[in-house]
Amino acid sequence: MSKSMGAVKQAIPAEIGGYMDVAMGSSGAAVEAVSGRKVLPIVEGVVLVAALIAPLVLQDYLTVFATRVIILALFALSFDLVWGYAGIMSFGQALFFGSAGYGVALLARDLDITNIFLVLPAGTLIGLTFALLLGGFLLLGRHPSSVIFVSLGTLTGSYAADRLARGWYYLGGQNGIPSIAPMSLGGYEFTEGPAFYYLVLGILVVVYLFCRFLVRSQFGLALAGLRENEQRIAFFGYKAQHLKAIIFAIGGAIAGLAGSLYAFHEGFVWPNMVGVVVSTQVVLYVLFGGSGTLIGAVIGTIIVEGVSFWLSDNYRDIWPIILGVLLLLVILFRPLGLISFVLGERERVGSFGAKPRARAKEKRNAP
Amino acid sequence: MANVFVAAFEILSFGAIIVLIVLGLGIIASMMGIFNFAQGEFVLLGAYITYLAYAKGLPIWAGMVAAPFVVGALGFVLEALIIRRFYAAPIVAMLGTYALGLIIREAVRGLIGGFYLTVPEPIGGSIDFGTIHISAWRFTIIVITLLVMAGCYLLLSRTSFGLRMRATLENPSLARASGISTPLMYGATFAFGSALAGLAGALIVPVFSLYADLGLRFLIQGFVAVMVGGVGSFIGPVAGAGVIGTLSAALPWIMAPVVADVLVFVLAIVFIKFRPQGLIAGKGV
Amino acid sequence: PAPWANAAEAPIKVGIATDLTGPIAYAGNADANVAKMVIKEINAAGGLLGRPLELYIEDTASNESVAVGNVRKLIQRDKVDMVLGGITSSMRNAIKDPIVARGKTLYIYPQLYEGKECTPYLFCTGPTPAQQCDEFIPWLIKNGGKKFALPSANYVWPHTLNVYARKVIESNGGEVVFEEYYPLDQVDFSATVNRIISNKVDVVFNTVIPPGVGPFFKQLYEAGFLKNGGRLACVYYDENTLNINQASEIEGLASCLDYFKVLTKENPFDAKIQAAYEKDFPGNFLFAAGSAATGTYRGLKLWEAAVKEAGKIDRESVAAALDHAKIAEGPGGPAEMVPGKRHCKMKMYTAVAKGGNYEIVARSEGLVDPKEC
Amino acid sequence: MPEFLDIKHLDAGYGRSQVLFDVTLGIPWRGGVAVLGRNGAGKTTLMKTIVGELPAWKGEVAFDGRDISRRATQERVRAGIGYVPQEHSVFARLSVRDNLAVGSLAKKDASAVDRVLTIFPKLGQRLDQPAGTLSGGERKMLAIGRAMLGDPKLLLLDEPTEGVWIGVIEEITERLIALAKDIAVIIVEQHLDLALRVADYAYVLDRGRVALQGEAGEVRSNPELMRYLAP
Amino acid sequence: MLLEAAGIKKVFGKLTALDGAALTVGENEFHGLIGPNGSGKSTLMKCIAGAEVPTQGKVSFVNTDITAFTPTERARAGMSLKFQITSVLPSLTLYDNILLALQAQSSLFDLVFSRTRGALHDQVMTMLTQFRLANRAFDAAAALSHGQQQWLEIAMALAGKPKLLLLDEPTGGMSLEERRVTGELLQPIKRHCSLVIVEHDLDFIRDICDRLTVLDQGKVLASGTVSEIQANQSVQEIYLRRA
Ligand SMILES: Nc1ncnc2c1ncn2[C@@H]1O[C@H](COP(=O)(O)OP(=O)(O)OP(=O)(O)O)[C@@H](O)[C@H]1O
Ligand SMILES: Nc1ncnc2c1ncn2[C@@H]1O[C@H](COP(=O)(O)OP(=O)(O)OP(=O)(O)O)[C@@H](O)[C@H]1O
Ligand SMILES: [Mg+2]
Ligand SMILES: [Mg+2]
Repeated sequence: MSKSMGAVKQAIPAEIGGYMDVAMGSSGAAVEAVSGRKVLPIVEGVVLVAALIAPLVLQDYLTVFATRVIILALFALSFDLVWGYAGIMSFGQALFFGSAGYGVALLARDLDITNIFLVLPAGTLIGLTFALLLGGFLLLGRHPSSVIFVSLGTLTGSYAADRLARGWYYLGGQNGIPSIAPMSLGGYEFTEGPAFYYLVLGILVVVYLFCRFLVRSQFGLALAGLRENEQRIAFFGYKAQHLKAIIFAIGGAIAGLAGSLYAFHEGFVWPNMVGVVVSTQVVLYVLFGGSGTLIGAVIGTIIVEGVSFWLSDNYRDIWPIILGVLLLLVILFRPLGLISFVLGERERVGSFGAKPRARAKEKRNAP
Repeated sequence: MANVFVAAFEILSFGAIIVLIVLGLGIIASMMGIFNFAQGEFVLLGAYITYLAYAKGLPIWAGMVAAPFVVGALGFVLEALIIRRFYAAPIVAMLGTYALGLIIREAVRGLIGGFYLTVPEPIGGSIDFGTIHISAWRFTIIVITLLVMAGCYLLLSRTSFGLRMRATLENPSLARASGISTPLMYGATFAFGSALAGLAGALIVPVFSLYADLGLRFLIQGFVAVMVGGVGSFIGPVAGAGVIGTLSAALPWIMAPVVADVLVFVLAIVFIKFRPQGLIAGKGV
Repeated sequence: PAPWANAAEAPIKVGIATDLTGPIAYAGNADANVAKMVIKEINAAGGLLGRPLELYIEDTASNESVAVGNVRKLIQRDKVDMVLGGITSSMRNAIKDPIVARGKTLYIYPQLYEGKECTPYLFCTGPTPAQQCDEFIPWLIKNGGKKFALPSANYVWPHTLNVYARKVIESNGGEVVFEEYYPLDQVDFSATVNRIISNKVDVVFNTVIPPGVGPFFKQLYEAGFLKNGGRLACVYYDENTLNINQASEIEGLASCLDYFKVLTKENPFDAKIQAAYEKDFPGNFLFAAGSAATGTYRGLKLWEAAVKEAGKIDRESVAAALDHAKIAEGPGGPAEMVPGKRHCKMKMYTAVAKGGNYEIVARSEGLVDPKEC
Repeated sequence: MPEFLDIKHLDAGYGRSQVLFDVTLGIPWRGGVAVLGRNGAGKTTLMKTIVGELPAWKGEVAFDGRDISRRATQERVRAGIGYVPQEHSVFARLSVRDNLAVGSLAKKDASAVDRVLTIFPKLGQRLDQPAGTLSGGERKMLAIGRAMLGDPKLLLLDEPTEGVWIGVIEEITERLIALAKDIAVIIVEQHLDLALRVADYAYVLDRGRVALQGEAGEVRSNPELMRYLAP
Repeated sequence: MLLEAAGIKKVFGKLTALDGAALTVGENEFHGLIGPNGSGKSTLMKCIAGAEVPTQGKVSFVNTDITAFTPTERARAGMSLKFQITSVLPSLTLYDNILLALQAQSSLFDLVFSRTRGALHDQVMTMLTQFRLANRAFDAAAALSHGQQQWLEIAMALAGKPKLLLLDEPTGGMSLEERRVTGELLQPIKRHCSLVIVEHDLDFIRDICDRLTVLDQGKVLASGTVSEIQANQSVQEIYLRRA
């Protein structure tokens, strides 16, 4: 274990050794969890339990706030899947989030469709479609596209969408679409509150498990290879670009799902929701929490949102500055995110082979 | 005829402004591999310093001269304290510089109270040719931009500074093994890029007035320009900026501005898709 | 602390949701200051219904999603009896549902805006297009000329305002040479300036907003628009925006608002509130009409009157009283709600920039009708 | 008299894993020294520690009588150590010309570049090509040429002939033999014959420890040697 | 013939790196590719594997014209390349590096539902044991020395069970003894696989190859059995020529 950590460090020039030291210097506990994934499930469990009891202990308005955070966590998950696992820097993830939001808002406004079984699939589909289109354009083609190209491509896409939404009268222009009717199921209306909370928590858990299954499978290994060196794995015979497009589309779909929930929960959509602001925000959540762990995305969202909420209450005039400083500190000293306090690099990357126990035996038997 | 002349001048002058803003961004992106999201705020600082000089009753040009030095020095310090840790991870760098930019921007917003403040130009008024009026200050900007461009080009191509800089970015450990002091090079490059941003801010503040989002306004345009021009050289981003700047000033002459606005970005991204190496492939300076 | 007649009773809670941070923080902070001033004043005079007023201020941060969260704090945690705030229309749109529909609370929107907001329990106390155009445009035609250009930022307010303005221009014998929309942050206007100059436009009725408006006016100036006798007009221009350009670049710019600071010279009540404000809040955040500060003052005072009349604080009763509330004195003069319309009649002033200050050049006869809903 | 490069009881490694254990070796002012050992023995690690890319955990590295173990790499290089790394030995995106220019940054001697080009005429035909697109052998030539341009007093070569054509290896060997008459050369090399032609003295590493050392001829004929080189 | 590359020309700007080079490899044949530095050996390998697109010429593999195939398609047709510059996936473990190579051709469904996982475990470990890397199986690949990485690369190239294995200087940085071992490891694959190998070590080549092709300045100087080549006049000349 310790050897491998050193290795990563060595791959980086000594000058920034300081940076990596911090990055790699995981706590002793994490080092123990070498081959298995021992820490992650604990963290996941703790977060889940906390999420389950939250509405019981929180005041009403905080439950509503928590619902919003859970929806955003779902959104963050979509980004983590794409960036943390496939190495595709989607700086325009809000495009899928927001367009789905607009889509369901229009359904509700113009067609009076608010049935949960119609609007959520519709939102998911919108996210998926947009991601397929944009991903197809950016990711497929003769030459593998560089990370920077994809990041600026998606950023520009979302920037352009934002401006389009602002300029397009049918979408309410700058003002967006207000007063969206609540999501419904038969006669029941999902207004914000505990019911809505448990609904989105349920969705989050299902999607989380789905993502977890996906990234721990051999497909996840292929993604890990992709992230390291796309060209190399193409030479093995992987259809690297297709894999990327697939994961990008899945990410888009999840973002779309989150976007439609968000639209109904907040009751309005507005151009920022497809734009750079929200796109950057989701990147912040994930990097803050720690990318490539799924749970890091959730934790990052909770903490960033929670801290901003608290700061804006207590340091009214200068909270953006404080938030900036906090972000900077975390990025400086925990470039792998808060999760790296408890999680070692090796466990984060994980391994995709045999079960840990078999491995340990292997290690002993090896010459 | 007169109309065409005015149009050409106006379009050119906006192109020059974008070039000026992108110069520093491009140098940092090309030479150091960092897309500096705080670059806009360096521009803002340059503008703010100029404003300060004006508000304190000093001659405006004094502020303009001071701006690049102050911002460059700040860049040097920030590089040593912060940016240095990011070279291995360009994406983390984007976020780190984003946070840095946020801090600077909000601090300046606090300082200027969120207002839009005017700073007069040292050379005001217009140059008149019969019925045609062109802005004297915009003309000055074009001239200074050309001079700065030429200066940068010479610095990077004719001195060993450029070579050291490129070697350092390319392979820092080998650069050290060749006797280059990489920390110094990183610091100097970043400071240089920041100083250019400071200068840009100082020169454009009379045109756009001072406000906290002044730099942010040009940031994405700047990134797109860098990509269109091609990362990896000095010339690339400059060419890209020229194209993007002129295009965004020229398109509104022939179509609805709202459409033109989106079109510029769409065109740019399609262009990059089919010519990923950019207008000028990353060769030489 | 003032001696309360009914000190045992819980205070009445007033919620303010406004942009304390972000690009228009200067306006939001001014609004918050005005609220503090008014509440202090009311409390000093013994509170309302014998109960003290308690102020809850939340930041909307020019970010609708943050705003909704914070507004919910006001409604659900602090359980305020009324919310006043929101500056941009998009902000009003975002927060009105959580306040009025889902939050069942009274909402007062203080900013000048495009009109057409007819949601029950939502009261508007800033000027509407009718109030800003009906007297202003004829004045412009007389003091500028008949050929208008309507360069605009591309969002709802300019679009809606222009529809109204065009109607007034044309019915007064004027002509709109062009009406054009730009992205909100466009900063290069060479094409527009060229159209204005080559079409010999007399009046530029501008709804371009910062950051574009500064470079736009500058480019116009440099192209000789003012020198050739052109007239700039801009209905959101107040004391805050005077500094965007050098005085010479906007010499003669005309604006029409419910209050200008110069009124303090002639109007003792205005002088009083202006002085009170400046005493409590010296510094950058001005008491000005364009940033909703006057609307905030007026809104709170109208609401005070309504509460007094209703004698209760529940939404229904206050709304019923607010429907026809009146105040005899406010910034720029008296104001009264138009019954059933939830908009407010007020006096309007036309002012012209001269050497970096405004001069009042015209004023409405009486209170101008908002003509909404 | 102290050695030119004096390494005493050196421990070094990566992160937490130690690779070198108590390595002691001395390099004379002139002449070649070979470092041998099987894959993973720690040869590259030793080189990196000498040049300062890796910190020494323990022990002492003295160069020209001064302790350099705390100095930054570039300072060591400026003090007269030249290094040809095993991997990533050229600036891939810089042209061949610029690579050579980096090598001669310290001095303004234009003729030095010409001398390198006469040793490796192949490079002369590739001057404007990015070094990353050179063939494997050409890259090695460039790396050696670049290090020589710095006029080092001590030259570290980590497998300089890997992937180099036999004819050129011969050329390089002769150059190195000539060079070793004036300066100190440490060579890590799998071609035993070549290494021992250049070197007068040899060290054999085994799992990070010095297992064998002695005059080149002695080491060559030591029956143990093959055991340490076999995988 | 398993592989036929004919008339391959590759031009980089002003430089013609390959000028009508040709290479044919039969079933179960070990073919050596030799020549001075810069003669175009790696370029030819890349053209065959699809890493470079030849300016002119045709490559056919198992009687199919694959000139227009992408690297992925070529790999799926049964080719596997080890680059001259090692390119393992540094932050993955050795185990995962091999596993990744092993199931490159599984369907998406198989990947997602991991049905192959258990069965592959033994293969991975055998592979690692063969190449003496088993005790490092769960270290990150970046922690290997240069020579060890070479071995890992060879193992990865072999893992996909290719019909044709292309090795570009696999023994770089290995000692004589290590080379011998590598040669021994390669011998058994002859049963199911052909091999093209670029090497500068003639003894090594002689030991394992059936036929040789000699490149010089982008052209084929000679091609034939090992003894034919050894006897060839012009080949001897270039071996005497310097640089
Ligand atoms: N970056 C690294 N992180 C951790 N361990 C490493 C790293 N690099 C090398 N090692 C380990 O250190 C030991 C020595 O490696 P080194 O590169 O010095 O060997 P070497 O003698 O140069 O071998 P070769 O002949 O293969 O180049 C090896 O066991 C290797 O696995
Ligand atoms: N992308 C490229 N651009 C320009 N020239 C190139 C490029 N790639 C290779 N070359 C040149 O083509 C020639 C052939 O290169 P190649 O790598 O095929 O040689 P090689 O026979 O493998 O040599 P070596 O034995 O040194 O590895 C070299 O002179 C090299 O400089
Ligand atoms: Mg080595
Ligand atoms: Mg080669």
